[in-house]
Amino acid sequence: QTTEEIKARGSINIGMLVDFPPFGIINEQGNPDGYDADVAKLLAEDLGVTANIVPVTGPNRIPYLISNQVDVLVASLGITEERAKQVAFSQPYAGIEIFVVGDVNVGVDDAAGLSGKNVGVARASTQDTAITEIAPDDAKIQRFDDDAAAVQALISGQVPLIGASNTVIAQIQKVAPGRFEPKFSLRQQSQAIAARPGADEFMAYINDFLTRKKESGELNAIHEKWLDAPLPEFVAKTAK
Amino acid sequence: MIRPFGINEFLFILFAVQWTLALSVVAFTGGAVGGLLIALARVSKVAPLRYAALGFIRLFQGTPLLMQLFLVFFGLNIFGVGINPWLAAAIALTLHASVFLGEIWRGCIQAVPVGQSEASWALGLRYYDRMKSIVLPQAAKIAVAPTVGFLVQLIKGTSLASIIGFVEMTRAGQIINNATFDPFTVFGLVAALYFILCWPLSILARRMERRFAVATRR
Amino acid sequence: MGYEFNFAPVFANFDHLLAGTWMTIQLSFGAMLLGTVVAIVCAVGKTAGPAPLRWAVDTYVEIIRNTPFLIQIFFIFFALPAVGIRMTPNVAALVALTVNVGAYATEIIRAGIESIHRGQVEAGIALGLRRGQIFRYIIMKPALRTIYPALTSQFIYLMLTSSVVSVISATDLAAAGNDIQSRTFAAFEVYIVITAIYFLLSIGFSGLFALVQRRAFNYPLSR
Amino acid sequence: MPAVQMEGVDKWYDKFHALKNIDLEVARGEKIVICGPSGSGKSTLIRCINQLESVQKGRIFVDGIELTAGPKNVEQVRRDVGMVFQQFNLFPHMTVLENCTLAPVKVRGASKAEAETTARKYLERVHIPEQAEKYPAQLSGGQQQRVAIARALCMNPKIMLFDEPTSALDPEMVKEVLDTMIDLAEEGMTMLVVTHEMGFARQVADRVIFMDKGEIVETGNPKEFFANPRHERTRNFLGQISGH
Amino acid sequence: MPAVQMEGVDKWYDKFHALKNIDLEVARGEKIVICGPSGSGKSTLIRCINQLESVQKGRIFVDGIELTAGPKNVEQVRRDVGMVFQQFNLFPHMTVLENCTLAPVKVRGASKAEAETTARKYLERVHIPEQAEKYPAQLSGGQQQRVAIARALCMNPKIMLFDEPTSALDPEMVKEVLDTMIDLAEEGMTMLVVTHEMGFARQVADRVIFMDKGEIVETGNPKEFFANPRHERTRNFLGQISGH
Ligand SMILES: Nc1ncnc2c1ncn2[C@@H]1O[C@H](COP(=O)(O)OP(=O)(O)OP(=O)(O)O)[C@@H](O)[C@H]1O
Ligand SMILES: Nc1ncnc2c1ncn2[C@@H]1O[C@H](COP(=O)(O)OP(=O)(O)OP(=O)(O)O)[C@@H](O)[C@H]1O
Ligand SMILES: [Mg+2]
Ligand SMILES: [Mg+2]
Repeated sequence: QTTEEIKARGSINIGMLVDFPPFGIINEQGNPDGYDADVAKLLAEDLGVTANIVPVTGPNRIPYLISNQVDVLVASLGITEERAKQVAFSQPYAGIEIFVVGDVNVGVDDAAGLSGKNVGVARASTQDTAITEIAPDDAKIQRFDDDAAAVQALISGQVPLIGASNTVIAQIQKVAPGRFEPKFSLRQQSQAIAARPGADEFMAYINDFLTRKKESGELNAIHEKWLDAPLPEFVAKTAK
Repeated sequence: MIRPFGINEFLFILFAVQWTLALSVVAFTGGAVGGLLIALARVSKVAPLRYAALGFIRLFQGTPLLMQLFLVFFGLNIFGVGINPWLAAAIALTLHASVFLGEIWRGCIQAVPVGQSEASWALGLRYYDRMKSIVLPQAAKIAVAPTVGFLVQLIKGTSLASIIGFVEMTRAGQIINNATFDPFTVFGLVAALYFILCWPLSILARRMERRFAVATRR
Repeated sequence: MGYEFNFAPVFANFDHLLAGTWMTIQLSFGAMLLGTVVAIVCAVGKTAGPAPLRWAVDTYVEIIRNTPFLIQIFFIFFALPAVGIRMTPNVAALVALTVNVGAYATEIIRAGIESIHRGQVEAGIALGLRRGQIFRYIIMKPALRTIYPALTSQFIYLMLTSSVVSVISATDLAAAGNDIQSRTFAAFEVYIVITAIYFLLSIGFSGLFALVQRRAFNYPLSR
Repeated sequence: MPAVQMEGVDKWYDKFHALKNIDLEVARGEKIVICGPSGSGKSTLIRCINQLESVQKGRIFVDGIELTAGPKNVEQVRRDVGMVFQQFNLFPHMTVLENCTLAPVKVRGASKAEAETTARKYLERVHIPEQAEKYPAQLSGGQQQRVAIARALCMNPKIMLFDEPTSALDPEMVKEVLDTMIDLAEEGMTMLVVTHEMGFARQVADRVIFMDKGEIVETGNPKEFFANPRHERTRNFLGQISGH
Repeated sequence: MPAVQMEGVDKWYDKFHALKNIDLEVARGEKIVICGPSGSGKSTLIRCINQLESVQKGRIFVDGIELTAGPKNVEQVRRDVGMVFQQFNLFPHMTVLENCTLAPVKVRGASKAEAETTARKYLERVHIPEQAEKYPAQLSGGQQQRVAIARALCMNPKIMLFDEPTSALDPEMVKEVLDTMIDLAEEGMTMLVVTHEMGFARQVADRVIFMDKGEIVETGNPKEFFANPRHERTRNFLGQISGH
């Protein structure tokens, strides 16, 4: 995969989530939208090609990429070591902080407190990886297909705790004010644009693109638009 | 970012019906062709053809449609056969529908009395004319009811195509649910839409079955 | 395309897959037995019950048969807690599968009951047997024999349908596959292996059904 | 006390008037043959005696018990009335022995051993003791019908009803079933038999009843009935039968 | 050259030896009636002549063409051999006329108009020209069987095979079909007829063949065959038929 090929083709296939607000959503007109969508469009514009956005899901986004269905993922993909074996990551373009969230009546304030408890997560998400890593052996991790299902399990009382990002927590607070609270932070998670391994020239281009957009403040503006906050510190700094 | 379930959300799900329908049409068309071939192979005089068809049926009736879709879509791409979701869905759903329709239709062909084939042989009719003019027209009458019945199964089955990126009704519901966190409205609506689509077909199938049962009892 | 198949991570987690397989077997088997019981009760209700019961059975059967299983399981897991019925994911999966197969099997078993010649029932009545006894001793076995092929293929279909229960975090074979896949990213290898396992399961179940048929329905039929 | 007594019985199937004001008394030990054209109500008549059909008017007594008075009596009476059908109606999933022991065990509460002893006794009497372990499908039509007779006898009935017991049989099997019925008649069983086997009627019937259009048109002892039918309709009917 | 010639033909259904060393020569224009008990192989024998059943041993020639030599010959022969079945086997979804024209058009390549003319001619000959536009289900059994005969004749066969053409008919319809067959015989058609209608055999058969257990037991002209059967088995069989 090279920049030249994409330019020659005149369009780029970009995989993004559409069920991960506010990063990826379907807007009222029924089109993909959100932070990721704006970044994707910016990237296409920078390449001088049209953006062809392909909706993907959490569990199948990597298969989409490595089976050539898309050229690149702007899909809120958290950078992890395991994933780095499968795909090539750019420098961070977004970041979230993920927490263990739970019922206000459940007393948990660290990983050890998860012992014997059921914890819901979205399968194959960053939360999944993080909680699997730190949870004691006797914690029971229940994996749902997406964040909405995990949140629904929490709200309907099927699980007392879930792993969720700060953006999801904001939504939980809106749906069920006062019933749930963040218990403790799991980690700050940087998200990156991903391409197939080996496409070094293309990846160099993407990194350069992000550096330019961070410096120009354009990326920050998009972030403000969707998350009502500037790019987090750990994302805003530019890599080489 | 979370928003209430409103008219736009309703319309988004409603419009997704077109993909459910489109997938169903593709699956049914492909399945009709494949099913006919499989049914003919199953009643063939050529033993290897019969066994091949049987093996094919065992394989595709013995594995989940979900896995078939996944393997066709991602698998073929891995082997460098570029394939778009439409083609992948068409292939997987066609295979799925072919084996089920094939078995249904085989039963219908075998329900045509042997005497009909024997009379055709005795008149010197060859395979093509025998099938086209004698056996299939009679089998078709029997086949209508169970075929419509299977169509209901197929329509519901297309919901699995969401795994390869189709935003049909079920997936549309999931997406809207992620934006509204109002699962009962969303999935209630989705269920109602499927019901509206499928129920008339179910009733039609049952009516025809009954009519046929009455017609053959005498 | 240079994708290199690597089955090592799949086999490294094989115990996990086996646990999922065992759960799929339990779910399928449990739903078959419970679903058959539900279906027999509903089929009897529909053929011999009072009008409101017949109506209720009809409604149940029609709703289940005309909506996708995915939606049904979602309701059972997420909506029932609102009315105080809370189940673990695996139990909810079992209930959803039972409710689903129960509706299909109701129609099948009803057809079986109706296929029994009226004279059989009359012979039972003439011998002084009561309604329940007639059903239990005279109708049931020949009816089940008639519809056994339809019923068992519905069961195989049920087993394959159970691959959807992972959406409510039940720990069946498909869920085990998804978990391994999300940890190792060996998506194709995982799917190939679990597809093969499903295939073996359906062959196994078919064999079992054939065995049961030979044992349970071994009486001869007149031509 | 008569074995069966019908007083002014009327029966409708929806609008169709199937039995019209039937009066009939059957003494104990009496053998009655009922004949008549198809659709005349013969089956309906005998099916009313064990309430396979309920009647809308009139009263029916069996062995002094009023059938038409309530469901409790019906249960009681059914145990005492054996019935043999045209189509045998054996239970295909049970062996001959199981066919014969089911009702005694489940209805009379007999032990399995007792019931089997009785069953074997009656199978002997209908001359097929060696078929006890077979399934109905493995027997000829004549053998099946004799099993059906034995099955009814196992309940020790006081009255036996037969609805065209030989008309579904191949000709060579009719005789063996009729012989069994003749044996039974000679032992003094009360019997009502719908049949067109006029040889049988001549040999065993105490009375022959001719029905047409839901009515009992004529009744008499077989001798005068055959030699000298009083009614036009009876004559026509007998003409057809013998020409057959 | 004989119309049909069978030399040392043996046929097995799996293990079951259905035809045993059959030798038979049928001259042109000859009419042969085949009879024998059920299961004796009569149907099997005539079904071999148009290869609805294939044989394992021996040779069969029809009009000089060796059937057993390959599939090409089979196709050729089937056109020249008409067959009428016990169950008529008319095509229920086609009118009488369509039933009669299908094969001439598809197999002989006749034009539709030609085929219809021929069909109407033969329907006339079997005395039902007015039924041409009806469907089989609208006809009586006897009419259906005559359509089946006309359908076969439309292919201009050199030989006609009949497998119990009247045994599925109500008695009052048997005669009309037999009359049609007698007409045909008088016109000189070569015919092999499996039937138990001994009156027909007496009237038209040149030879009567008696089969039992897969063998041709006896063959002779009808007169001596009925008056003077040589074999015990034949005598028994004829006794049963006439007693029937
Ligand atoms: N369940 C039913 N519903 C409506 N009509 C019925 C029913 N059973 C019998 N009939 C009608 O009642 C009349 C008497 O029937 P029944 O069976 O008693 O006649 P039958 O004398 O036994 O005749 P057959 O010799 O044909 O057995 C017939 O006209 C029949 O059509
Ligand atoms: N397809 C078959 N498979 C196995 N056995 C067969 C088959 N067809 C016929 N038979 C057996 O071959 C024997 C001869 O059959 P065939 O039909 O020729 O007898 P038939 O003389 O025509 O008798 P019928 O008078 O009953 O028609 C019978 O015993 C029959 O059971
Ligand atoms: Mg009757
Ligand atoms: Mg025959």
